[in-house]
Amino acid sequence: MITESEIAAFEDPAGPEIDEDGQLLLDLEGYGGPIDVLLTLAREQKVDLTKISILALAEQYLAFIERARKLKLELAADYLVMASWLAFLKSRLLLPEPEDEGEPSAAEMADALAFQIRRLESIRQVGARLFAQPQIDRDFFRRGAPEPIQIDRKSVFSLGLFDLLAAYGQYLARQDQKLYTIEPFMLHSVETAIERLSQMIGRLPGWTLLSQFLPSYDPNKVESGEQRRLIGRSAVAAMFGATLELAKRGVVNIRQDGSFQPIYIRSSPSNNGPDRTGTA
Amino acid sequence: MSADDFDTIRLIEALLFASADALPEKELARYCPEGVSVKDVLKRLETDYSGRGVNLVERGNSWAFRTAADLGDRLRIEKIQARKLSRAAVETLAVIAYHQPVSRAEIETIRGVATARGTLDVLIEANWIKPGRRRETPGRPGTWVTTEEFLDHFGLSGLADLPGIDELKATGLLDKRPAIQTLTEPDESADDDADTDDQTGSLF
Amino acid sequence: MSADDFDTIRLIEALLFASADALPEKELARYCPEGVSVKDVLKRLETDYSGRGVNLVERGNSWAFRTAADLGDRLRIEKIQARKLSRAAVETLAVIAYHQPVSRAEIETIRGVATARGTLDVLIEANWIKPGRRRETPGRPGTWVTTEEFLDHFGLSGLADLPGIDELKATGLLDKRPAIQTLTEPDESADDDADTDDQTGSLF
Repeated sequence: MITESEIAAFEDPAGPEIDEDGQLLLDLEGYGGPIDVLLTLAREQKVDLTKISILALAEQYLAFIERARKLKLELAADYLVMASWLAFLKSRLLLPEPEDEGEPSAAEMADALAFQIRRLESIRQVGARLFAQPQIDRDFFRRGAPEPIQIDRKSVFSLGLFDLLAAYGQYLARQDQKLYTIEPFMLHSVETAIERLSQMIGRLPGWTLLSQFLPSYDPNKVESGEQRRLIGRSAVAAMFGATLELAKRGVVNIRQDGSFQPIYIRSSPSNNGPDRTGTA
Repeated sequence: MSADDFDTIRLIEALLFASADALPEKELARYCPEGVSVKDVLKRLETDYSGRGVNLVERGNSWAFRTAADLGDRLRIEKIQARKLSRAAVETLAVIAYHQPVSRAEIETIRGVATARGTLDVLIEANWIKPGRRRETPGRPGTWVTTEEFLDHFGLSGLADLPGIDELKATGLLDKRPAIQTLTEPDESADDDADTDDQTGSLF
Repeated sequence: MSADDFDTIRLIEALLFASADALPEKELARYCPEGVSVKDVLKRLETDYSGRGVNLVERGNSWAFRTAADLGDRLRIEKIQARKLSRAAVETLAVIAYHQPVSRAEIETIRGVATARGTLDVLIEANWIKPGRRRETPGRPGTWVTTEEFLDHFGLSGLADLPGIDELKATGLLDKRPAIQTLTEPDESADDDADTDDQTGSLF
């Protein structure tokens, strides 16, 4: 059988610990999940693991989670799921069993949990026993001076499965990166707006709404609503920029009758600059 | 024992002695002439070397000469400092060794925790585990099994030689299904391949 | 021969077996307890192994086990050079393994780089790939598939045992990317492929 010292040697020094008050130390990093916490608590019951009191265990676990919450420790979802499951199990264990044969009874659920804990415990123990076995290159040895003999091995290439899988993994990872290219977006520029405005302005008499100069929307080009909105906004911004630029050059006059009111422009009657500019 | 037989014994002895790695029985069989059984040759060598400082040992279906384990402490030979494995890696290796073939979902059911990235990596890199057959169940999940290097590393002649495996079998703890199923249904899979449900993620 | 003597014989036998070099007699003498002569131990071992497939030989006051010289031819001693495969060859093999049957042109499309002369040759030489069926498409291109030896070498019982993409991710093998990738920087990992950016057609 396995000895306590073997278990202790196997267990990481950073593993679960019990403090002097018999309370589980709240070092969550040290635990390998909620079943591990339960196993540690069950060991504390100092009974044969086949005789664990699941009810007592559920209460201890819930108290453990409560303390963690009070200390505002961040608990992984697993721990909280186990807590609510145990709370549910506890209430069912305390209440008389309803006569429903469809699903497992509370006692069966408790047994299942006890089995789960014992199974993990058994894995812990055999893991320790495995590493207590004599190990190669430490306790026993292979031939130190192997002689170069060809034993009809078909390949002499040194390539392990790990290398092969890693190569494919790297290739796939590279493929992933290629998917992250950003496509150029169709947006209007001030330059094209200036060109458009310059061409149109001479042909229109008097004050004209700025929005009339906006390029019409081409339904063949654009797919999503989001893109359409962005393109619309870029067209307005570009046209406004173009208007200011042409006003500066004295080509157009701008008029706005108040904040947030429509903006009008017209071809400048003279090249002496605008006769009236609105607030922008 | 004919002279012919002894000649084959010498040849196989030399082959095994020359190699640092275990050699598959079927590879060695190719050196046996018609009428000589490789099993007999290996049995004979095993007996010849039993009790000596060097023993012939079985590793799965492969064979190798290794120094006797009881001499370990007294051999002043450069020993390789084994890399310390994390608790999670030791536990995962134990689950794979004792429950194999085992899917990742089953490993997680047994350990009650998701397998952290890199845990399996470490075991693959150590050459201790490899992919086994896929399950012929929905989703065709892949499984993990241990390698011959694993047996050689821990000085095991086969999986039946795993310490404590008989006790686990006897107490029903080798059942890798979610716990709630183990209560109500007989374990038809025994310790072999199973058609366990791989959509776990529930606690049991 | 006392039990003590035999214990020393076993110890020295194990040392000679596990040592990478021939061991000087005076070093071996240090393992002999009071009253046991190293010469006697070595003589005894020499006798035990005489006529066997492995012999204890003396080389200028040093001792070592060597396979019997008369078996030399039959052990077909050749210098085995463990050759390392190039990155391109490993990746090509992985692509063939996962995408087979796959034509050369398809391999190039998948890897995004021309297959260098010799890359496939190396894989054929290793006996890991072989020609598959021709495609019934224009040009009837030949395809490549993996061999039985490929499965054998990697310890797989079938192609279906190769871990899937999700499983590779789970083991962490896919997680080789740097944590932050700057959008504007060229893809540095693709140092050996050049003409892969043609799918980003500009709109203007």
